[in-house]
Amino acid sequence: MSNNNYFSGLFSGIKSLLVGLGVTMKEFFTRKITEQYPENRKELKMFDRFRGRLVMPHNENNEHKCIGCGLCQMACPNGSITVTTEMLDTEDGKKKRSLVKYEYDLGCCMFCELCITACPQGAIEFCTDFENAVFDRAKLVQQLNKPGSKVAEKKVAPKPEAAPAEKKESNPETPTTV
Amino acid sequence: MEVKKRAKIKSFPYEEFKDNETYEKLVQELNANGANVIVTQLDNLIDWGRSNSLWPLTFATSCCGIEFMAVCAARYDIARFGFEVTRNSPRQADVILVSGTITTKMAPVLKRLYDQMADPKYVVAVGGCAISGGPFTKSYHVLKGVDKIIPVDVYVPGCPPRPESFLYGMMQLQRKVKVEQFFGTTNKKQKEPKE
Amino acid sequence: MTLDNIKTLEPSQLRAEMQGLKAKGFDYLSNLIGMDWGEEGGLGVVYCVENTATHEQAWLKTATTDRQQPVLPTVSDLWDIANIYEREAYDFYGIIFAGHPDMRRIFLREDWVGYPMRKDDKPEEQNPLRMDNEPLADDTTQYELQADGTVTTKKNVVFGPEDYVVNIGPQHPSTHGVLHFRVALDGEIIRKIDPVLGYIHRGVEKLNESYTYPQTLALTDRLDYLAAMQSRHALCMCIEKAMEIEVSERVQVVRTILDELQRIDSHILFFSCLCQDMGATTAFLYGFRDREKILDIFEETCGGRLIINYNTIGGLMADIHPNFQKRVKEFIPYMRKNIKEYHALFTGNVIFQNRSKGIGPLTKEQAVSFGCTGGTGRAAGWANDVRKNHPYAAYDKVDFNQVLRESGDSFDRYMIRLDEILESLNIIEQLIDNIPEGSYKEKTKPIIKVPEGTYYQAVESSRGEFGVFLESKGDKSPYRLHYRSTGLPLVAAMDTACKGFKIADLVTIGGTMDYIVPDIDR
Amino acid sequence: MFDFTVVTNWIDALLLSFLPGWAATLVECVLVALAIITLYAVFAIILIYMERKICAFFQCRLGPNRVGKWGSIQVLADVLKMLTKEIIDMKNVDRLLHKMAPFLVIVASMLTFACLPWNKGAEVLDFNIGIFFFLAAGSIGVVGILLAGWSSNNKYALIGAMRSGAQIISYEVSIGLVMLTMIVLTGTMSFSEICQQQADLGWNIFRGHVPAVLAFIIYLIAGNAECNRGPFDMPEAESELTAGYHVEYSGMHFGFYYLAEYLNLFICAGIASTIFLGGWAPFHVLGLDGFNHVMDYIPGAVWMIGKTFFVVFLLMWIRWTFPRLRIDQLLALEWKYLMPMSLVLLVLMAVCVSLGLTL
Repeated sequence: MSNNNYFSGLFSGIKSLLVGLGVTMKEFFTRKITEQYPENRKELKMFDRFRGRLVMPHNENNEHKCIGCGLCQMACPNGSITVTTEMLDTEDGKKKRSLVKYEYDLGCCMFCELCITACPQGAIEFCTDFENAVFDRAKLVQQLNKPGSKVAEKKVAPKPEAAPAEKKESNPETPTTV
Repeated sequence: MEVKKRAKIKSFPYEEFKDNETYEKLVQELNANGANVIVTQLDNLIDWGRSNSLWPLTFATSCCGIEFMAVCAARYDIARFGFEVTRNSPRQADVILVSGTITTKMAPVLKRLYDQMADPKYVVAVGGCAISGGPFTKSYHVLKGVDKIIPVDVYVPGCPPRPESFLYGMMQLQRKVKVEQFFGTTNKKQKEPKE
Repeated sequence: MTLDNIKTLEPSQLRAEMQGLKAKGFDYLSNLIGMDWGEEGGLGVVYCVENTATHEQAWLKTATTDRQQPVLPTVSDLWDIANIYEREAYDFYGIIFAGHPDMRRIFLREDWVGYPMRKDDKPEEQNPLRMDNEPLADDTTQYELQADGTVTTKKNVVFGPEDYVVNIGPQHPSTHGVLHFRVALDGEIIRKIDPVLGYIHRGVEKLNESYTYPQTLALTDRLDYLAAMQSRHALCMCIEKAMEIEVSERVQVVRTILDELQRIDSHILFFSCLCQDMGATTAFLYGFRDREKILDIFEETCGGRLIINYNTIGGLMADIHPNFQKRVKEFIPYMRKNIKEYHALFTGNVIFQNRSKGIGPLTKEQAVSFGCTGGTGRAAGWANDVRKNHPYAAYDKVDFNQVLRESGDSFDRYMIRLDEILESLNIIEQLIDNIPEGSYKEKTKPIIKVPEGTYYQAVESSRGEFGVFLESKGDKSPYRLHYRSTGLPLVAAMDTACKGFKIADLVTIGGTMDYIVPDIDR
Repeated sequence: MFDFTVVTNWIDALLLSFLPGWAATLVECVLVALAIITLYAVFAIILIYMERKICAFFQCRLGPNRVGKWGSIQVLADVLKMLTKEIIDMKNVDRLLHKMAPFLVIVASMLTFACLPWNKGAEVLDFNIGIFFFLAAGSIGVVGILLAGWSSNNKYALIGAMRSGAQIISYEVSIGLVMLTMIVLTGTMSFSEICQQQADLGWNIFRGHVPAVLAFIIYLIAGNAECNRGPFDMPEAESELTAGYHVEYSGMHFGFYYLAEYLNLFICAGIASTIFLGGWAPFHVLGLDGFNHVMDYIPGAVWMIGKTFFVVFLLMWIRWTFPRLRIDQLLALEWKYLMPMSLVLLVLMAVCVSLGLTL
């Protein structure tokens, strides 16, 4: 190494270090970008497309839209959804499927939205709640239909964004593997 | 039975925490034998120290690890809780955040890491993979939940959980640490995994 | 791309044909895919070789019906990368490659029973969870096929008794996940690296065979989570082409923009992690600060930060969010400004320069032979950008440069990534104001069945060529769905790149190679 | 300037009034030891808190702010936790050495800590070869590190310890030479006299002008390397060696290393302020008597601690900006740049002093 190199290398090196120091010093005085959770819980709002956990919306009469067809269960890649149904006799003597229990394992869910796209009724959706940590594994298996709830009687048109256009209005009597 | 100790977390009301039933049960178990006043005070002090100084082990196998990095980074800044001192040596860490899929090949390694940690040690299963195998439950090479090999204190679901969920999970863990007894049974605990 | 002209060869003809192709300039082995065609088709391998000058591809396949001891000739002496690909095929299918110097398992434990990807194998029954420490042999077996058809074996040494072997990984902060290097050291100098993979092998390819097509999509996000958009884009494109679905212009453009955002995201993370590994923690946080902006864009439109779940067969899950264009337009100048900060803080730093220039160089020949695509290959001067060579989506409509460098050392690999961020910003800038109107999703049947055939689609993911190889028998699940990992060749090249350098350089080289372990192990 | 000997003499007289001479000395020793240990712990806690906050601010985030106001008692929580954490006994380690190593490190750092002159008349260890003693005591620390690496029976620890040995021994050369340079200027090795001189004649960094400023910079670099702090944190080098020589230590044993790291930083900065920035000597400007008078009202201890924290801040700024060096570059930096330069400085300073060119 020539002497020239030795000194020019030294000075350019020192200069580069000083430039770096300048950058960090500037940053030292800029406003910090930290968002303070949980202090900001009141203001904190997730993006509405954020997938926090699966819910089944109920209306004020404790009614949901799930007819227990089990398409979501079939669509789920790793079995996070278990739909239990029973056959009931309706007034006009026909058999009708009715939802007993809609179990959803949050600890297994991969948030792929296949269940929601598969649902012909728009009965399930993702909410933006993210505070889900628990102490007990069993608590992650949630029952989505509230106790005593029943399916909404009136045929509700599926919500446009929840059920994609190409899904035909599927027949509730379609036999499923449930 | 009256709950003797109930952890307070700054800026987060007790009632708004999830899974308070399990928590109350846990508190009752820990307080079943009772304790005298001085010991309780000392316990409170030590628990306060421990709960505010949970140094995580840098352990990440997949996607959740990236989110963990995001939690450590400027926007979410886990340092606010005092947890930013991530230790690379299991001997010096207090909590192992199992973030990511644990395969059957990795399982003995994880167990060894857990064994290498000094008591008191805590485990947080982060994300679907660590809780139950998540997206890969049906795979031949994936452990279906780390609670099969090591005891888990807190489960943080998500795939991957967003940074706030991480912080929420850490606060749940803080609550758990805050009710432990140093002068009781739990210091040198050798918790057994389920099954 | 439909592969209707795969050339079928007898195992005995294979070597001559391959040598001929290699001589003709097909110097890049992009795929070597183990296959199980059942009792009749036998166990075999599909090869894809590419000519790096003309970008012409040749597809070949060979098979043997002997399921007890399937032996095929090796090509590991022709292409360096074949070494590790053949070990993968051995691991999953039990195909023995005669003449291969190192026939060990690569992903599964050495005491694993059976070959999980064979259609008749029951991996879970034979392999209960083993909690004892994993055996790691210091020697390996080489199989030779004799003229009379018998197979002889020979022992090769991986590490001798005189080697000072340090295990770096599987739990180590700078391996970027659970990667395990067994490193033979001479003082601080690296003599040999033996990568042990599979600590995050999740059996994605096997899972795919039991999943329906929409379900397989979900797993691509989790392979290389910093190329989630691109991987999923590749699979969607592959299925769409197989089913002859034409997606709208709008979808093409949106996919392109999101792919590029994902690339920026990945490169920022690359920068951050490299800084972290080299001890500049502050630069790490600056990178993450900027990355959050992209994640916000992703989350608002797609609903996920890391696992994005946006592309779907026939289009997109949902239309772009109304704020999307605004946010992206804010991001472009912001990022350009911050790149300058990165350069001032880290690139120019004399310590970094000394630690990266001339460290871990890969020549162009080595890069091609190891199949190191992406930034690593381009740093060595290999123009391997799939976006240029085999354009897809809206890439033929935009004007961008393929960033190339000469020396292929760590510094070049680093600079390539930072320059690509700027290129990606250019691409996005050209497209963001011109998103055409149209439907965001084509109509598809409720149950998706891909017509019988073999298909391949490659995209330029964040760290190289990500390929999807799909063989369908016309069912609703794929018969075989193989992903060309972008990271596996990079890990394979680590030994060559690191030899003679120091342990501290291993961190630099590993960092600049930019591999993601779940993508390697799949 | 307030002379702290007033206090010490008063205590001495008080004790002698009802105790025999040997007992009084004993009590005084205990008192001093307690004071030193308390100060040691307090400064360690302050420094750790300071580092965490400063590093956060450089990194555009907030740092600890949930434990106590502004996170001020965060480190107390850490200490409490560390004290109640299990100390793991391992198989196949050299028990005695393994347990002894952290104590060696902490003893070395306490001995050097005791060398710092806090105020006029408030020096704990003060004798005519003070600097010499400081260098010697400081070198015990490296033994602790080497033993830790050797006894842990861990390859990472061993490599870390080897690096550390090479690094600390090399950098001691320039530290020694730089200190020698300053001794040429001051003509004494006693810390108290060095400080007194600076109070009378002006700070050494001004008196010695060019060679002193350069010596100061070299001292900062070499001192930083002595403390094993970034960008010279090779022995720990998180991303390469997980935690380096203390990879197998847990609980309070690890805590000792952790404390010693920060205290060494403080000591390094403290010595820098003593030798170059005047120690407890206030800032005086020649000719501005009013100003000088006001400066004199600020107690010496405040000056000393203030200067030390200023240097600490400089070192933290450096640490949180630069990437880590590689071991060979580190040694090249020492032997090719710092050592020759400090030799030149030594000669330069000798010439300046003999020709009377100092201010």
